[in-house]
Amino acid sequence: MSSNKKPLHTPLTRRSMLKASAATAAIGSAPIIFSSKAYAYANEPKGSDVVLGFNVPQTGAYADEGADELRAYELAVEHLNGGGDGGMMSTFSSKALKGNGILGRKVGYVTGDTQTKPDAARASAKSMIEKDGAIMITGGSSSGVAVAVQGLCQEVGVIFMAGLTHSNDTTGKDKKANGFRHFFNSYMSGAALAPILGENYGTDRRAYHLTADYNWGYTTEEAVRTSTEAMGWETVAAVKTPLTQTDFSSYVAPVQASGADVLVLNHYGANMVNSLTSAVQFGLRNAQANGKNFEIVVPLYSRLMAKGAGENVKGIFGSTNWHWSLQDEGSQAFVKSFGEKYGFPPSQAAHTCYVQTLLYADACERAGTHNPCGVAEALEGFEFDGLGNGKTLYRAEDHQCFKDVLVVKGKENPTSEFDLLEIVEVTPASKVTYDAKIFGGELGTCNAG
Amino acid sequence: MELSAFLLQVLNGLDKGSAYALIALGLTLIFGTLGVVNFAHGALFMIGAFCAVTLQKILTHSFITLDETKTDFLGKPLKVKTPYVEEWFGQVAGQAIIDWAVPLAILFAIPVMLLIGFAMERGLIKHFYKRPHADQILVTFGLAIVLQEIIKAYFGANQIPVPAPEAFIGSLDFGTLIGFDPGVIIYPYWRVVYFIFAMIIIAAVFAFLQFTTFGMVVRAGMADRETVGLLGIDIDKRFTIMFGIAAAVAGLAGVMYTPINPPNYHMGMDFLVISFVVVVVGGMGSLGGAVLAGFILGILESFASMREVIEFIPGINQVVIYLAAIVILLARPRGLLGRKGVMES
Amino acid sequence: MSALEVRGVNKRFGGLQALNDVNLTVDEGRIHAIIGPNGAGKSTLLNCFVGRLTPDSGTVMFHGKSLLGIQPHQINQAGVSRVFQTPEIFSDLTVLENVMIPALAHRDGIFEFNAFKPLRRETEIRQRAIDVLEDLGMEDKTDMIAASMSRGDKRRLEMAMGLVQEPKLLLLDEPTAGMSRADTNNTIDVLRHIGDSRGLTMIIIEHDMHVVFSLADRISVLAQGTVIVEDAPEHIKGNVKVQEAYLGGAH
Amino acid sequence: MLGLSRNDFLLLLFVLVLVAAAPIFLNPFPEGSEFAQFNAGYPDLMQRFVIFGIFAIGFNILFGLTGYLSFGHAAFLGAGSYAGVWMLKLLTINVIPAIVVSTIVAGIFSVIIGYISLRRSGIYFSILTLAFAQMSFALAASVLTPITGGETGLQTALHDPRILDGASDGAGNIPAPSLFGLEMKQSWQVNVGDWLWTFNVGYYLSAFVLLIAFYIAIRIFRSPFGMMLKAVKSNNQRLSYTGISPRPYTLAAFVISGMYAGLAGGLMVAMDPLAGAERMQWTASGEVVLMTILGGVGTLVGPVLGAGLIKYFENIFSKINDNLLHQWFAFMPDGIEDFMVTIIHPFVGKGWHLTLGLMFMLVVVFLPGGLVGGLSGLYRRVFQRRSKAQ
Repeated sequence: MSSNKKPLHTPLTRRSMLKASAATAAIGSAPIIFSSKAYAYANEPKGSDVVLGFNVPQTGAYADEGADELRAYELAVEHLNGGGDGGMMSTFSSKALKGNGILGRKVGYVTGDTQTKPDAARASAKSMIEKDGAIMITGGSSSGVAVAVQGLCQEVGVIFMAGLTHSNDTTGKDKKANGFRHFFNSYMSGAALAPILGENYGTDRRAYHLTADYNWGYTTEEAVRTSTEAMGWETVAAVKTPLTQTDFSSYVAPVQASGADVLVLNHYGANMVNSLTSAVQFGLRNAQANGKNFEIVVPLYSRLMAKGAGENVKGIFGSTNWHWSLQDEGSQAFVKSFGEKYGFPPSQAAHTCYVQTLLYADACERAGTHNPCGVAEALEGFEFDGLGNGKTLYRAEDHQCFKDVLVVKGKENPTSEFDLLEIVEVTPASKVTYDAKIFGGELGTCNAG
Repeated sequence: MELSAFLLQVLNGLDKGSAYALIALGLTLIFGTLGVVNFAHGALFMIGAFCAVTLQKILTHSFITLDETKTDFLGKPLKVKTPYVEEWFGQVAGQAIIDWAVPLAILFAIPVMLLIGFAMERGLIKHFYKRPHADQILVTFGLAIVLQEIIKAYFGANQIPVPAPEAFIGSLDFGTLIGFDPGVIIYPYWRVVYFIFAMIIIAAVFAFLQFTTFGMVVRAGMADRETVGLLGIDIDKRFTIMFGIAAAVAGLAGVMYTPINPPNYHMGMDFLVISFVVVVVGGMGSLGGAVLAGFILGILESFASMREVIEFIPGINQVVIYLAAIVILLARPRGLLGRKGVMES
Repeated sequence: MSALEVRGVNKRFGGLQALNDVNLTVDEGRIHAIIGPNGAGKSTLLNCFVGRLTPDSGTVMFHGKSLLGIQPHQINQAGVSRVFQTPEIFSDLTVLENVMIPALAHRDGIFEFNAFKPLRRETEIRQRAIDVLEDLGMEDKTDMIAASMSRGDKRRLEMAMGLVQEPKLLLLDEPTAGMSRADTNNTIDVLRHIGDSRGLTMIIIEHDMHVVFSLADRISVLAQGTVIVEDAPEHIKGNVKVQEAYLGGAH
Repeated sequence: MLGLSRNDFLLLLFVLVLVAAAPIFLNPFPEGSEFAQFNAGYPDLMQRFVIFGIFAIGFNILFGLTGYLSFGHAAFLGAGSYAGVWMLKLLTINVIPAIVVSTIVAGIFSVIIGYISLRRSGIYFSILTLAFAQMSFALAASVLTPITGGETGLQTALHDPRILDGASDGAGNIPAPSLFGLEMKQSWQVNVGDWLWTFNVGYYLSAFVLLIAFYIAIRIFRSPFGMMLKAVKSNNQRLSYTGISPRPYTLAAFVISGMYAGLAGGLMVAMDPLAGAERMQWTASGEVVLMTILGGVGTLVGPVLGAGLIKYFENIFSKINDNLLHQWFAFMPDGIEDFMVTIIHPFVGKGWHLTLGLMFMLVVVFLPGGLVGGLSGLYRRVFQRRSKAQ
């Protein structure tokens, strides 16, 4: 946490209400003012500032991702208020943001701890909305949390800008009119990975899946299976592993004797670090099977995970939403302002959170209001560029961003402690686009509280 | 089911069982000698693991030189870190020392864990000998939270990789030794080391209690504390030392576990619940029971995670330990080798 | 008519034959004392009556119903109450509550979900408990926490807990141990009075011969796990076997 | 009055005033003041105070009275929550069926688990309950996903049948849980000078339920049944020689406390219609143990206070960040200011667990009777000193 003395944070001066109605009884006499329905929508800002709610994991297994997300948010707020070097605001294709806050209001923020638990995340989001008057909630480092908080934002009528959430469900069966996701999803990972895997490993592979036993694991396994089977791979087995598992030896050990020659680890965070560690210990990376080199695949990569797994990630394929080594103008501007402020490059979680904040602010400017329904309208179908992923579309049907997907590989000879992944392929958005209807779900209509 | 698959899971179970047994051993030792239910025991395991992390950090403590020929991610000259150890002992010897950080951490962890154990017992636990078990659970639970939060504040929440020495990377084709095809029963070298290490520690603890005068007094104290006290033997001091030893056993289990799973701050809590189940299944206060139950539950857990078993009973891998605990506790009220009347109301 | 019939009871603890073919008949409405040297098996025998121990062989019949193989609370509900030697009271509760619990058990049976009626509205039970405490001279101690009482008072509380149940058979394990002479005499009077007025059957284990001979209608002498003599008190005093048992046990 | 003694009636009255006026005194600092951060009078937190209060009151009926330490009570809260959401999905968005059914479902669940676990006592009982709860959690988060929504949790959806209300057609919004049309999230706000108070429908419904729960708890504590439970804790063995079978009593206490947990779970989803699996995890069970012990085991109001304190820490203390610290200490010279911030930093914000851990240790070491025990000890000491002086 930075310890600069001038707080970016605005002291909370204003309270708002969810739904006001006429007072029914008078208490006492003199200076009592009953609020009446003076607000057009939930938490409508009345003063000279506007409060955003950053809901990130500060404790629990994803605390480091959460800390990086928070850094990105602080940076975004600084840039929105005209501080710093402006970061990606200068490369962003939309020029609505002027560096004077949002709609002329200074941007303040409050933070909450999701603890990576849906319950706790909802509680902290609720408190930011009810107590601190947050007009938009963003953040999260797991799909369970994103889906839960998105549901809450829909109910109370504020905008939710999802952070790191990769499950198809977030903009699939659990999509909501008030929720928006910039991050990519399992389907896109599968679609982007499959051709690269085919090129490198051939199309007659036999895959063994280990899948974390929860929603994200299911959608990721499904996506990777579908896309690899379509090109000719066979799935030997898919075994579910408990989310709380730490030692994966008994799941990894039988793989080699199963007749498989590829192991797909549908794991994220600590699960992935531990299962990959086990797989490498059991010699799978150097093994031979069916006359081929045995291979390991990790559908969703993050640099922080790669750091946790250390040496083990070398040469292993996966996909990622963004990586700091991208050479486009936007990415470079972001890496520069983040790197100079904090001394290390941002993670993909930080990137998506920064971008989401900018996108929200920009939508407010273009809509000319903070009203969630206006903001949602401005975001729906919005096409933009210059935020690090090339041309991107916020699809109106499911509020999912469509953009290029990176296929990466653990770097064999890293030059620094941050240089853990190398980009193998930038899969164009057109190859990972799907019909919005395939995952079911209903957006409903936007709720302004 | 093939025999090789069966043997493979037995091996895996032994390994998991070793960790359970080592933690449960200390836990049951503390309970048997001091009558204290120590919820901070998992934290001791975690601290042991972080002894290895700390030593690795010390050994790789580096000075920074700027390499003008390369650039970092911001386009500035690359900062190159060189560990002091390499500077002092030369690159080859220095790297070898860093490579052997985990085994070296054993030497580092023993005094650290003993001291932590003594401090815990003298500073906190001894005031709770006469208090209800619920109070002991609560105060040690509080301590466990405090310890893990301190570790998190220093080391962060993510896992920290601590590799085994180069010599132990790779795996043993155990199957070929007993006449199976190659590649059927594979077992990583470090896990073999861990199992052997655990057996040595367990044997040492038993031998210590069985064959030394100190151990005899402690065992007598476990059976009847007051009488031993009446003999004019300062049993309290010995119990303090036993607490230190239990802490050291948990700590060493943690040190050696780091190459198997990169440590993080909540690994102690993850192991705590299971090791309590192990202790209770083995019988509170029974050393042999703890070891036996540790291995049995480890092997059971391994079997339950086999594909064939999960397909037959979905979710069994998630609950097998608890299910076993329920069945054993209902069939054998005092655990496998428990004594009568221990810890009942 | 006999209230309790004990036939051929044996109990071994490892190598020790604690009870060896014990036979005993306790007549209804009588006070039956069991005496004997230390380690003769008196308490073990009592434990066999209340379900704390199960004999290896033999029968214990109470009004024609076996007391073996049923739970302690069922034995109590059949009308057998026991006063323990070392006070087994509810030490966190008040004296009055300690007495009300057995009184409620007597009225309501082994379980009654009586969760909404305030305790203080249980006036009848309360009065009965106070009456018994008054009989034992403890009416001024009703609100004390049981743990804070003297040992003698705890013994009297034990007795109150037994008496309040109006059992058919009361088992007293050294009821006056630890009491002053005055309290002992008072206790004798109370037991005598209850025995006479309610025709209560009692079994008393006692070391204090003053108590035994003031109360007992009949005496069994237990030595080395077996009943060596059973007779009226006046015949016991001069009995050679009894003297042998007491003296012989000493060497 | 109400079948209570004078003191108990005053206690109930005290709790009534406490919960009724909570929106006012939980916001002691004016809006915009430096300490407004410490205000806790917003609906979500106030709802949590009373709901976890109910949970802890129920837990105390088992643990406080019988001494049986369950490490699995969160499972009943979770089971209640799932049942509640299903009622909101299938039956009606009215909260009454959800609350009633969640209590009943938790009751049935606790009969099964209690019947088996109570065959053992002491730590064996604790481990059995822990094992059942961990199994429930693990299965709810994975295999039972179709019923529980898995790790994401179970939520209401647009397409739910809601046979009594009629299903939504897919457009529009998911209806909010309500009491005969009065939505739980509805609030009235009152400004008095710089102060702002929020009176929320959901909160007052929960507070009303808390009062009933508290009233029932008093009746149980003061009943013959309650006395038997205390006797179980005091001397289980003796109770059976007194003609009472302890097991049905402990089972009844277990089921009652399980139903309290289910009631709390039902209220939770009535306030916020989401049930997450981690609600059942052993750490959640540990939390209610901590609440009870922190407040005072076996006391009537202790658990409510303990629940409030822990929830306050979790929601308010955890939000203090360095910026706020700098604001507070801004009046000091720079060096000292930074020093103060550095000292306090590890204990607030994301370090609140550390403070919580330390606080527990201090309470357990120095206040074995919990806060209520400590306060009444203090009161007695002061009172006695005064009476001596007279």
